[in-house]
Amino acid sequence: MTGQLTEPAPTTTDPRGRRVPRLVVGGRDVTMAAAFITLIAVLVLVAALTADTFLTPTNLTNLLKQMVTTGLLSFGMLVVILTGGIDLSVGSIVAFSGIVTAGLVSGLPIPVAMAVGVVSGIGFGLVNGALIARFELAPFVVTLAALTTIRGLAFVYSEVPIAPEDPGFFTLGSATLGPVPVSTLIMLAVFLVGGVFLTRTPPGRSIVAIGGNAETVRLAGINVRRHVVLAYTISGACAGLAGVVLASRVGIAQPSVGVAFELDAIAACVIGGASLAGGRGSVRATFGGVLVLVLINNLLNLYGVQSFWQQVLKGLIIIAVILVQRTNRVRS
Amino acid sequence: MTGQLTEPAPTTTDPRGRRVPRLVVGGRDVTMAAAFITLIAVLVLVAALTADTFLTPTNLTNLLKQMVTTGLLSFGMLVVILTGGIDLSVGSIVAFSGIVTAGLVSGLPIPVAMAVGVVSGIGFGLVNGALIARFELAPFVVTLAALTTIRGLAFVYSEVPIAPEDPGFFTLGSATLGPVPVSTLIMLAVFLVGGVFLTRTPPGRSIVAIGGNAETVRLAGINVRRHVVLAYTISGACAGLAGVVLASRVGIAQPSVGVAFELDAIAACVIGGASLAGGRGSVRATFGGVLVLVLINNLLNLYGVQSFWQQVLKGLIIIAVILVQRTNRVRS
Amino acid sequence: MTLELRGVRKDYGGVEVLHGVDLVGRPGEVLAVVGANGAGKSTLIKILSGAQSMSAGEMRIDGEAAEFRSPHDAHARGIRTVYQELSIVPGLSVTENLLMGNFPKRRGLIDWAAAHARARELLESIGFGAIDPRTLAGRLSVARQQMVEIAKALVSEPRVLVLDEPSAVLAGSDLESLFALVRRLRERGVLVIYVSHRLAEVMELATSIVVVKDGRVIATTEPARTSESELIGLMAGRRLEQIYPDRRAEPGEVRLSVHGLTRRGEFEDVSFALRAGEIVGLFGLVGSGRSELARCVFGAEPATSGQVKVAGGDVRFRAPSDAIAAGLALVTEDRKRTGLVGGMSVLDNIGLTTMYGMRRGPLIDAARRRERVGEMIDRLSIQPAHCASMRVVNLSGGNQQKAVLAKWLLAEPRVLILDEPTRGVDMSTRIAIYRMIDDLARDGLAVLLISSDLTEVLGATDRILVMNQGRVTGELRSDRTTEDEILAHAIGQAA
Amino acid sequence: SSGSDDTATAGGDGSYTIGVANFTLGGPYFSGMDKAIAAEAKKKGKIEVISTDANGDAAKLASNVEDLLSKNVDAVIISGGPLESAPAALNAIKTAGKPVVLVDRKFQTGEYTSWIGPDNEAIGRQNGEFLAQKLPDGGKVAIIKGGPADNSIGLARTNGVKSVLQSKTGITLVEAPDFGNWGSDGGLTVMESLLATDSDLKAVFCENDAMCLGAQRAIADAGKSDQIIIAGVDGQAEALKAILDGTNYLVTGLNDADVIGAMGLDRAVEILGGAQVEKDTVVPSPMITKENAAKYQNPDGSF
Ligand SMILES: Nc1ncnc2c1ncn2[C@@H]1O[C@H](COP(=O)(O)OP(=O)(O)OP(=O)(O)O)[C@@H](O)[C@H]1O
Ligand SMILES: Nc1ncnc2c1ncn2[C@@H]1O[C@H](COP(=O)(O)OP(=O)(O)OP(=O)(O)O)[C@@H](O)[C@H]1O
Ligand SMILES: [Mg+2]
Ligand SMILES: [Mg+2]
Repeated sequence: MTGQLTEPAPTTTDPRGRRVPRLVVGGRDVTMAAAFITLIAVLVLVAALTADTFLTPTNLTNLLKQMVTTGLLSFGMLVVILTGGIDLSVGSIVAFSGIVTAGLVSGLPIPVAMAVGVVSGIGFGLVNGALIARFELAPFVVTLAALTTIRGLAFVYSEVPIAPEDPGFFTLGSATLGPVPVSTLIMLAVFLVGGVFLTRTPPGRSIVAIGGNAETVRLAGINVRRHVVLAYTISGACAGLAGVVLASRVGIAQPSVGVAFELDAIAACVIGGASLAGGRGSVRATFGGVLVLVLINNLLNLYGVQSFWQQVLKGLIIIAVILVQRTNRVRS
Repeated sequence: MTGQLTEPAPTTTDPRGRRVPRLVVGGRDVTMAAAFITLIAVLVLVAALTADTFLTPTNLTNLLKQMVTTGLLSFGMLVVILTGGIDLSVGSIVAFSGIVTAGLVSGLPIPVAMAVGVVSGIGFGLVNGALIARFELAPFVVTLAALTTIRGLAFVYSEVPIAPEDPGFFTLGSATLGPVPVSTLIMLAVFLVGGVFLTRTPPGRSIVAIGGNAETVRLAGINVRRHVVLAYTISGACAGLAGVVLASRVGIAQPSVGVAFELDAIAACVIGGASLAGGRGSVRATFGGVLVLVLINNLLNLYGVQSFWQQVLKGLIIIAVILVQRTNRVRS
Repeated sequence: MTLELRGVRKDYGGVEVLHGVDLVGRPGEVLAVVGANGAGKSTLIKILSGAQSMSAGEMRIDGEAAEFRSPHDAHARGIRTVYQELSIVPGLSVTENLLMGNFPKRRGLIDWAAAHARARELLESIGFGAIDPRTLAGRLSVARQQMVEIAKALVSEPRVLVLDEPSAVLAGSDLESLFALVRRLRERGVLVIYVSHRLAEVMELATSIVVVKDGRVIATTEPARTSESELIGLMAGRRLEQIYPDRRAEPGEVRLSVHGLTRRGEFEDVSFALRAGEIVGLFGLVGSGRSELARCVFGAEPATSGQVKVAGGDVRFRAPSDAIAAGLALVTEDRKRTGLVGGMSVLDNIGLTTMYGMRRGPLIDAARRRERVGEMIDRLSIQPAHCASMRVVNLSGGNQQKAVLAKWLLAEPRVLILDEPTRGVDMSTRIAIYRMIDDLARDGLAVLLISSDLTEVLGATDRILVMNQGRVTGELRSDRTTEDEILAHAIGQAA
Repeated sequence: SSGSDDTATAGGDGSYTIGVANFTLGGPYFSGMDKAIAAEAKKKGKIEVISTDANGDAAKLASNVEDLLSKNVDAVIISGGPLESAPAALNAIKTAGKPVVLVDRKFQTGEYTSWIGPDNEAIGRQNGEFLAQKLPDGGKVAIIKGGPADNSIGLARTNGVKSVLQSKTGITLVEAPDFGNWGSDGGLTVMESLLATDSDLKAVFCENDAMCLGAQRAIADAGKSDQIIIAGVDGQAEALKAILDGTNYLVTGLNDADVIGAMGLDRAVEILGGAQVEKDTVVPSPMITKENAAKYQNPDGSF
């Protein structure tokens, strides 16, 4: 045959020719994953050794509860980011879905009210996606406009917070299965199903491929627009679900909730190695990113770091984490 | 000659083959500019005809004043967006620079204190740029972390607002030259100088080229990193300046000011046709984008639209504007 | 100046791709570097131009040791490079792409009038005067963009000009301009290092030829002392008797017919038919509208008027998916931009078109897909054999091209449109591709082969359509025509 | 406050850890409250305070309370800002069997041990009466709200003002369509818009002093300082100064974070000491005008 060289052995170089040691297990390159798991393990270890309250059951349950909203939003965000887009409207959708659900609880059965909340998220996602895919508008601006509009609509629906009386409303947010909150299980289910969706179904693979090269995908006979709409719809659905769960957990729905939630969700994806240019990102690593963010918050609280210093440190830690991530990143 | 088709006549097609009428004046394609100027003219006309207070001197002066902060931030943002980056930290820099300036006024001469404010912005911009260029980190996450950290630092510097006694502190923000506020003139000067910088100086052109294809620029022997750092530094400087001007105008510096300012700045750039992928964007059109945003806000207020309906409408109008923009956009 | 490489080695993270290369180039020489895909030519060139560092060995300029730490160092020594991948900035004007980093200035600011004038002067001086320096580079055809790249390298009067496959996207008079340019540079005493898979032009232009195989120089020769077939033999490491398979076409029923198809501004009133078992060539000069025609037939762009019929029935392809459903496949001319999803695995890429059809419940039938893709990898001998889970960008150019082919073959098309399928592909891979097209046609596939390579069009097809300025100007039998006749149609001067 | 410090408790020697859950520290009033609590704890000695900030996010407040409970605090003080209620946080505290003291904000639902705070509607009414008295001939009074619309602290203040002024003949109310976001910069822009639409304003009421200070600048810039009087709420240092200096800033209603914060901590300690305490304590909000402003200026105050 031709003078083709054999494929590189388990090492690779970064653009300036430095070596990055690689870890290959069962034919898969797990360098990134290993580095990331190490990072989380170190965080947990440091936490366990330095904050004696860290490993208490209460605190662990807290951790599980605290990752629900960011987790749900991050999965939806990942799907959108994979297409090369971004969804800034999720925080507003959380508010809208929560307030609508809380508002409907008095008239409708609770599950129906909650379903309406999720469906409202789906609806907003559909509109976002349609505008972006059909008219080829910049996702950043469309979802930024949606952020504003949907927030306004949440207030139009109710200017004041709504606290349903029915204790059934709180179940979703506060029930536990053994030591694990049901809401956490729901989020884990989303990640599991979502992982299978993205890696093993045609629409999931199409979404990843679109972020890599949309024109190639279109020429391969796949309807790019429909899949872009699907991605934003998934993000909307996740945000709608997050809104319902959050309202149920807090016990009261506020139209002003969820400001800047999108930033944490995006941060989780990027900490997990997703590229905002699309086409690269992993469900597992995004989950890792969520863990990292929640751990940072929890630790800063456990150490009793002063609020403003918390902000200072949180920013610095995120930089440190992505720096560590970077030295382990495989560049293409 | 070859069978080469002649270069496209003054029409072009969008990807789906529809024609877009083009307007060529003196060899320059001014389709976009014409459409945009029409858009703004229509907005102004509608305003003048429907809101009788629109053309009053007070309101016109308001407009001039209210575009200063968004204007300054948008120019800096444009420079960063041209490189293919984004700067989410500008709102926090506004807060930091303002509170530091106000804090220093009691001990230092006012111009020196203000210079320190601007320099603090430059410093943050430098750090952002260095992290992004040197370590090749995602601009979104670096500046998101900076947003958090710098906001924290502003509160660390002073948790409470600072209101300098010295009336000289207010001059910058409230002085006028004839009917035009000095602060507006400063912003216009930034746009003018910035326009010349981006179109007629080698570093400006390098910044635009980097957003188009960084590798090419590197191969042309231009130091890409240094120019990326320069871009973030310019954004930081603009934000620092905006912080000083805002504090001087309000007369009180607050550590909590500037939340979500980055979103308006980004929106202005994109409404002006800038591409978040980098390499495309114009100073004039960005100024147009600022005008559009300020006009929308002003009009909604003049009409007395209720706050949350304002949000709803603002989002919808932005979508409408970029839809109009899009039909006039020349795709490459 | 004399440029000398001694024992140059290069490894990418432990895998050595150059194993001690020696090379000497002298002023006024055209040094051709040939070799199979992945032999290491581009790597060699990147070392010469400072874009990559060598792991061992040395470089000497006029006898003195030199070390390049960046492209800037190479520029400073008068070495300029045109890389294999296009690297213009599409959003900037031609002038700006040319003069980037050294604009004429007046009072500290860029003097644009002077800059455009200088760019125009430069383009004219090297025979590329047809390019308007004020247009956005991204609006130019790929060929013109390539010419801009070449002009860019000549801005600062280099002493060494390195060209990595400059002709891959050129044809016709553009190619002639390039050749003339190379000759003029040689006369001026410039050392030109020229990488190409087109051996005919190598034989025509080169003063000496270096053959690279598996990261080693295995022969240094001159056009006068060798032949194309010898070179091919050296590169492939075995003798190759025949490049094009014998065609004995017995066309079957009409598979695809096009009637008066027009897309305003691109092509007009095009009619032709493709029959089962037939390979039809579509020749034309760059910009004659062939690719647009192919994309339009495939439903990727709407037509202004005209019809496409499949198996007799009228069809209207609104999107490529409609065309695929009707049995069409299109291998596009630019694999990087329209053929592959670079960041995804070979498996994902080859399985892209067929993924929806290969389901078990909502999931992709992973086992079946792996098996079918594996068969394709075998059949097209995509190297390395275990590449299914590799990212497709890590394949060499020729193998990437095969991956694109595999993707479409897996869809089992009845009509296959190939747009420049052998661009940048080495000779042995080409031969494999010609074999395969031939085999498929024998099994009843209808093939439309778009190519700018006259010998290829003549050798690999049964029938040739020629396009000129968006119109079909000739239809010729491959076994009864000549290169001159085809060219005459292509430039619209046939009797 | 009672000297329950020395009383031996179930915990032992009177040393306690008290968690503070702030809904937000992003406003001077709220950060002043947080500091006042810490200062009071320091003054008492043996009391450790752990403070958290939810950054204006109700869910994070719940998480923070959970984090505090993980750290086994003896009691929780919630500074709920504009929150209407925090059922989950209150439930968690209840489940953990700890006392909870609300400062400033009284929650509409849920069980709490004790509340100490102002009567926002009363402050508003107070301002309304003052303005009515200053505008015997009537005129246009503008209202600048902080927002967002679900902020019921602001709502209570505005309702207070309105309830008084609506019934006064000759007075028309102009509500600014846009919110001032509780900051001076917001107050400034909203006022500018108001001045453009209604040039004949006689007075302006803002839901807090920070916005008033911004509005005052806008009025000064427009050269209408002689025409428009200003009324605010809170007792922010800069506002007191402006009132004292005899500017058109005439009145504010004291909402003293220092006092409320200190009382909140004392209340928590009393409860831990086993004392029977009043459930709801309204801290009076005296009206501050030029006559009495000097008395309330506190150079050491955190707000
Ligand atoms: N950045 C890289 N990392 C790892 N391997 C690389 C890299 N660049 C090139 N290679 C490998 O080095 C070998 C030589 O590649 P090179 O691009 O020099 O080939 P070439 O002779 O120019 O081939 P072609 O004719 O296809 O352009 C190939 O096997 C390729 O896979
Ligand atoms: N991506 C593009 N952007 C702008 N113009 C283009 C682009 N692709 C093709 N064109 C222009 O469209 C016209 C027709 O090009 P087309 O690719 O159909 O011709 P072709 O005969 O296939 O030539 P080629 O050999 O370049 O593929 C040419 O003038 C070309 O410059
Ligand atoms: Mg090569
Ligand atoms: Mg073509």
